[in-house]
Amino acid sequence: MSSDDTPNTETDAADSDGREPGTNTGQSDAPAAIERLVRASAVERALISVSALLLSVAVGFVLILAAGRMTTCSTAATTYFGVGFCYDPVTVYDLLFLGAFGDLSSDLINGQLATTLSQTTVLMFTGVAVAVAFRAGIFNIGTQGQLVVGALGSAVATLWASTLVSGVVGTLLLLPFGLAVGAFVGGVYGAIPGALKAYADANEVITTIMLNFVATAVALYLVQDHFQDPESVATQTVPLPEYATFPSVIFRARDDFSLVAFVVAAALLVAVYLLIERTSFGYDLRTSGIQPEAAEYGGVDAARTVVASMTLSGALAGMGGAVYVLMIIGNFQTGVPAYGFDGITVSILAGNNPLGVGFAALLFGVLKSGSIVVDVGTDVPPQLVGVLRGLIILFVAMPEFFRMIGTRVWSVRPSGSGGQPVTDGGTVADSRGDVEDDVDAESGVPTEGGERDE
Amino acid sequence: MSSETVRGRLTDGELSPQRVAGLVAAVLLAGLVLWGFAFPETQAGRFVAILTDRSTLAATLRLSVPIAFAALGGIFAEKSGVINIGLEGLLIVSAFGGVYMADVTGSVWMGLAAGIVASTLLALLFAVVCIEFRADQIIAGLAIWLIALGLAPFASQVVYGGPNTASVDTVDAIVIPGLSSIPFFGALFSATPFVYLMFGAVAASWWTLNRTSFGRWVNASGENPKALDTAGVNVTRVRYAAVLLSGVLCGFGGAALSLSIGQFVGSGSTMVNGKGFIAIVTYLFGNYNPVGALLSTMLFAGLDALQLTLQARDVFAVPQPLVRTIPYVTVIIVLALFGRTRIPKAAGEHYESGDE
Amino acid sequence: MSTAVTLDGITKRFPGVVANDDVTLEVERGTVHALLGENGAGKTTLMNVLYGLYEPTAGQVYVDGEPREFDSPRDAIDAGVGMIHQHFMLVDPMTVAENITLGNEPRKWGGLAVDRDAAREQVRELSERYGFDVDPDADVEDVSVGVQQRVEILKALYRGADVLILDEPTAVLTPQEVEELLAVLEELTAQGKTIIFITHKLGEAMHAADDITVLRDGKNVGSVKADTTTREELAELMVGREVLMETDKPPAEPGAVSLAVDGLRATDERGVEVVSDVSFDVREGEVFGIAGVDGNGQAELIEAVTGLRQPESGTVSFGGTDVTDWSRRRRIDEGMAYIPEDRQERGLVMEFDLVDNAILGSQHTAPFARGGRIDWDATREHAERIVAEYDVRPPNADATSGSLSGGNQQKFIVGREFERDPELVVATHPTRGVDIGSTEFIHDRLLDLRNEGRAVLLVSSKLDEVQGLSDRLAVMYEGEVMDVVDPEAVTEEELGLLMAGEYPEGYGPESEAGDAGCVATDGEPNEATQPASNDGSEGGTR
Amino acid sequence: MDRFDRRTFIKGTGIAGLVGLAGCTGGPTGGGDNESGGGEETTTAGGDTTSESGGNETGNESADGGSSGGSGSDVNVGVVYATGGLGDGSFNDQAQQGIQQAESEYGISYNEAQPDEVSQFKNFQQQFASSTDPNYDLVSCIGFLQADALSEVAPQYPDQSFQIVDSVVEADNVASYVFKEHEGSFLAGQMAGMLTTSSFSAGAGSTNEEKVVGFVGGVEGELIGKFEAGYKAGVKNVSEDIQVQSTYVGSFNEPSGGKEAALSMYNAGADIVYHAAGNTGTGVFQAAQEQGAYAIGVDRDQSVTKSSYQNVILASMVKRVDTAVFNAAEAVVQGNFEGGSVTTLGLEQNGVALVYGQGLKSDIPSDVKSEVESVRESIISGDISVPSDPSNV
Repeated sequence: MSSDDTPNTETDAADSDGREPGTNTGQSDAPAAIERLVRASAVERALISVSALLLSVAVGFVLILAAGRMTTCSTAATTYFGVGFCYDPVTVYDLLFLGAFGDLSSDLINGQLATTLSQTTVLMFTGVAVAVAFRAGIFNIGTQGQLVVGALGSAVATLWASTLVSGVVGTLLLLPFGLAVGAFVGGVYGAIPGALKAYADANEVITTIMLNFVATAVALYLVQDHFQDPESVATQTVPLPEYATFPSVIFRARDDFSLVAFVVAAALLVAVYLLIERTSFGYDLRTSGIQPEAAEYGGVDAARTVVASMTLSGALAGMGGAVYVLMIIGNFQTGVPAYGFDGITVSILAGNNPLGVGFAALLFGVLKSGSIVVDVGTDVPPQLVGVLRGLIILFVAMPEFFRMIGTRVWSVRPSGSGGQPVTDGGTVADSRGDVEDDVDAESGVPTEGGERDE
Repeated sequence: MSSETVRGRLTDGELSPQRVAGLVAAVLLAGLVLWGFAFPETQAGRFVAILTDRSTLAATLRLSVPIAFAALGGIFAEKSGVINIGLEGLLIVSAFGGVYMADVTGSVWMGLAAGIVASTLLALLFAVVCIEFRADQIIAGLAIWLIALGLAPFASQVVYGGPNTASVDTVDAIVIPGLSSIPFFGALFSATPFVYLMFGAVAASWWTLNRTSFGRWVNASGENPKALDTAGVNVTRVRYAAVLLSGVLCGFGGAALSLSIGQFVGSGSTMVNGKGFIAIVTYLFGNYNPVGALLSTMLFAGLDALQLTLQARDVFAVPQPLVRTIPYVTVIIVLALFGRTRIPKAAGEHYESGDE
Repeated sequence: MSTAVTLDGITKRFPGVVANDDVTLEVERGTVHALLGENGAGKTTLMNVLYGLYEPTAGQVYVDGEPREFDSPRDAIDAGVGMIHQHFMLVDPMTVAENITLGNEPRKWGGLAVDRDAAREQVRELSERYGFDVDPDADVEDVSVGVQQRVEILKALYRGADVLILDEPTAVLTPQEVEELLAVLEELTAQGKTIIFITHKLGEAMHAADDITVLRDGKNVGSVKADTTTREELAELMVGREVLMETDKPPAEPGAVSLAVDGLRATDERGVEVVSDVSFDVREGEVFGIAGVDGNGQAELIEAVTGLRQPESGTVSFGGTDVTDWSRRRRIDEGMAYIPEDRQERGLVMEFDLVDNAILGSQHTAPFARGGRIDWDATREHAERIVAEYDVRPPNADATSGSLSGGNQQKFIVGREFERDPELVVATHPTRGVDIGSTEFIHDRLLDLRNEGRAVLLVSSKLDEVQGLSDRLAVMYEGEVMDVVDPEAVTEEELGLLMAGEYPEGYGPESEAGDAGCVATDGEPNEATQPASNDGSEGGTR
Repeated sequence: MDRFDRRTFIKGTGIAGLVGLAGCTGGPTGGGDNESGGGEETTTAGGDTTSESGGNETGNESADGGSSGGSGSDVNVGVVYATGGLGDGSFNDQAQQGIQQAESEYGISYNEAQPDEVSQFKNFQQQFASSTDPNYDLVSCIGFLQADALSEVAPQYPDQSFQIVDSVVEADNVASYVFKEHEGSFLAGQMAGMLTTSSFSAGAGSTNEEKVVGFVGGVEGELIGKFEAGYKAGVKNVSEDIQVQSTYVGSFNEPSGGKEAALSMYNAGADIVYHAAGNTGTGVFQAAQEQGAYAIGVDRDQSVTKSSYQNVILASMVKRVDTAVFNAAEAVVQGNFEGGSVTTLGLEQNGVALVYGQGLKSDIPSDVKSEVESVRESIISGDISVPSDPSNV
């Protein structure tokens, strides 16, 4: 008799919908070698990010005009189609995107550029922190809390250590020490939700949100009751001596930007990229992020990987906190800016690629810095930048939208299969469901994905 | 996730370590309460006095309103298969929209309506993005939050010149004579209309989910959309309805929040300040059951009310910032002990009926 | 007799694929019509067209002679066409009655509430009319597969279906449940219903159907009467060439015990014991088969053996060492290869390309990794070797595994696992969804490994496969090993009884029909006599 | 740079405004008129400026220098507000009022910036300091959190005049203004202590038998601690038996938390609650109104800025940030700006004061008023020393 189960040279049609066997479908974001980096997926992803940026700028344009009609002013800032508007979007965007770089023609190292770059530096840390967790399939919303405790730990420890050494030697010793302490404290704080997830199935989205609140409150308590600077009305620690903070190279000291820190951050991005793409640990991490069942099959200790990647993520965030302390503010002060939350948006925009984080961080650094220029230079409410940020993320989340547009415009369907999210976090793989049509190609196991791990 | 297979037997067993720990915690709490009853002059006694005070229940109810509404909204969306992590954003826009319209029209109820409209419009955007354009739901939800976080203060800035709005009228409590003077539970009969609306919404949501056809469809859409599709019900339409419903419910919550204060505060993380995220926690706790969500909301809100009172009364000599962490830490502990919830199987997944 | 359904020149194209190519088909009222063909032949697509899930690219559907355009299943249902999918379209947490009435709930109070009493009553009536035995109030996730299938059929009948399409209805049933299903179908046709069922088992088609239509590569290659055709004719129609099945294998030369499982118990995700006191061993140089209907504990047993599931009690020894507490990784490192049954979930990372996938499981070991760093050149070479040697198509190691067809995915996994140079190969459903050429290739390689003196543990629900390849064959039922039998001597009927939990003459815990050196179970099997289990939980009672 | 009239109110102009363009309610007017059609109260710089104020002056005359009264000075002032933003009904609004007063009196121009993070202060300060078009004659930095940033920025721009409110920055070009909030709070405590121990009923509230009063703070810190300390000391000055309940909500932006904190106190027998919690304080007023009890406002005369709570606001501990801002601007206009100076504004300088609420001031018993006045004099004369740290009370 014949075999029951035979040729399957073509999968059931439904299964191959949108897939062109043999071509790269743009699903992989795990280029293993540099030459594989420049592939359809990376290009497509970058295109989507750029399109998202442009689209949100366009929406923002309309929003600025609309707001400009809702308010009143004595003279119109701009006129379109005979209607006067109080706010001129062109001015706003000019100030936002170009203003962030300051007047480069007269001063290459101007203060505004320094602000942009210093914001970028911290965002590189928090962005890559989120990216690492994301790649491991964990949604670390607790970067903010990890940053806060890292910053506090770093400030307190460095302050203590700065009494022991000083001068150039002090700088050489204290900076690595401060960063290490920040990384350690942040790492430990990141390990808590990691362990809760791995060993108690506690949803990390919830625990990290809660831990953010806890971090803020505990930091407030610790500073107020134990590390308060008696000289200051602000709730803050004693300022660090000059030699304990990042030295300004090329840039002016007053601008709170250090090329050293920037280089450290950039190097770290490359290191994390290599770690993820080139090492066994990175392989474990990526695998458990994309497909935990397969990771387990491949001998990955899921629980340990979860804890390890959350620790790493927290450590990176903690280093970000240390850089904030050691480069920007010079001590710990309550009311730490929301770099951690911005890190999430940076990471999403970068498609969770550590190298992409560099570019995304720069964009958000520009937005942060540029919003100050906008606030001073125009009457447009600075919250506009917050709206733009949300829109960018919204559009990045819907690659299918751009594919549709791309399809209409060029009437060529991009090679990617639809619905693949830019991130590796939640998954919306389009093949799901359709696979079920495939006769017998699947076991009886329903191919449900997207299970949130509780 | 991956650890589940291995973990399964630990967490599901009758006497898992977590269950044991939970039991111990419960016993300790019960002991504390008994101790408090027996010795009213001690710290424990004062603690119990606060715990059983009528005003604690009243505060709990008020603090519950925005969270419970958002949680109900989250239940509908997620049960239908669309994880709506943007509840916070929906609360923010409705909080602003409510005050703005109440300010313009002078009517709290018009404000409430406007809050609902604002929230529903934003939910519509979310629905289109997720359902039409197959966006990743988690990211789109975050985006919704971020947009609202910028948009509401932006609008306030345009209209009021600052992130905080003007003050508007609020509504008075509805007091049911007699019943409202019952100790402790009297708080249930002397509350704002929003509290009653909350109870009504919980009941209506429960009924809708468990007793109506639409509820069945929402369930099926989140568990096995294909089953619903093949049964001849349009999954996309059900999901749209559910997400819009989450917008409507969040609209109630956000507007209730701002209208019971009479102002929208848009600086910092706005007056919503994480309530939308707490709502996600509470409906997960409540296992997607509206009543369960209400109870866990009240647990959280109760702890929040408690910590404010504990500070004021100086019960337990703990520094005030640390007292404030009680609700958050409790959530983490409870989650770690009883962490697993059964989420709808198809939640987070895009569903496309047949071919295009 | 009149025609219930006519499909006229149906063509369905997907981007890059023609799933149905000008298929014409007539189904007589009151008959059972089998749609026979191999996987991927386009059977399901054709039926999805008839059910309104797909719109045909060309062609016309007629129901009762009327031309129909179905935009959605709703239209098909309205026209009296119902479909029972292979993977049941049931909502697990809902009850039987809720599932059956889904989308057509009887309502009361002006639509404000579902009339649950009416629903229950209607379902009970319907169930009785067709002689089904289902409890309207049971939760669907608690009833057996056979009952779930009946719920699916009732769902269609509830919607007034006159034409029932069943997609691979027997795939998940025991032989006895299959017989029950066939009786149900007979009852339905007797009451005037028309049945179309999709199958790739020609024996089943001949046994159950009145008419048989064979699809190959999306085309109708022949419609025949069941009582005038032969198996050979059908097989040739299906495959397009003559098929030879027998694999020649030299006699086994069993060596030392490689894998020993002793008194193993394991529970599933819900904490229900699904592997009950299982003991067996696998020797070097033999293929030890495990047969059974899917879902009788094989999956959990294999997970316990391979380190993916912590057993409740009992031991697993490998190469003479107790490895019960070893991690999955350590087992891999010590030479345990594993072809998992769910290749898209476990066996491959779908988003990774084949280079990445080539080291899944050996990402920490030389020569692919040194000092924590992965050597991508060596890995690429390895991937390309597997692709070449195991004929993975397209022959491109940079393709993501998600872009491969199921068969090619399987070939890649098999290649990767065999190339580990393993001591033991645990192979679960190794040829599921694989084309016939690759099936033969995989079978040959399994036997090669055995002949080289490696141990092979083979799990398959395909009887001919386990029977043909195994040197000893254990049959599992409800988490227990019923018996270990000699695959050469046992008949398909006897196997069927064992798989259903009954002992045929000459078999049983005391019998010596199997390999004398092996004790199947060390306890009494439960006295399950009913062919289908109603709940999976009684396996553990002794 | 274009000058806009940013204080604009389209209230009462229609529902359509919410969605934006549809209504086309705003836009350039060409004349700088205000559309203040709605007859409601506004949150604008409504003035309680001086004792004679009491109305709802909209305070949004055109910012066009020269078009309004005053000497038509071409002085430009950049204002960097504290985080929390405008519309807080207290601190920032009070500062804005000062600059608006300078605008109307001297015709100066100003530009505002509302940072939302501590790390932005420095950049904003630099933005203003380095700007040449227009050139800012004064940069007003509102709030103590700006001190660290300013102490770095100021030396970089030695020719730029700065002002800091609520902190001291030692630099030659910075004029520092600090307040003795504890002194003013002491008076608030004195009043509260006297009222809670007597039987008082007016407006929408009344006192009770219990000798309990409350304090609601925003976020713990030294500054808010001064309010708490002074208040507690004032209460204890009346009687040691009076209990002061104190709660920090943990945010300056959470009125629902403020409301619950205050309600918890009212329910425990408190009849007067003083807040130093920014926007959170709105909830305190709300609670007072619901409970038929009283509240004490902060920073500005909140019976004006939050006029809907006029019937429960006994008084406000006014902190004349506006005076500080106005004085600095005035000094610049008049050319006598004094860098490096520290101006301490206590009761003596009228920098802090207890201002009775618009709705209740006539009901507050004169013995209370006179006692408060005599305590005020004792503090000024140094007979009473007011602690500034709550743990010392």
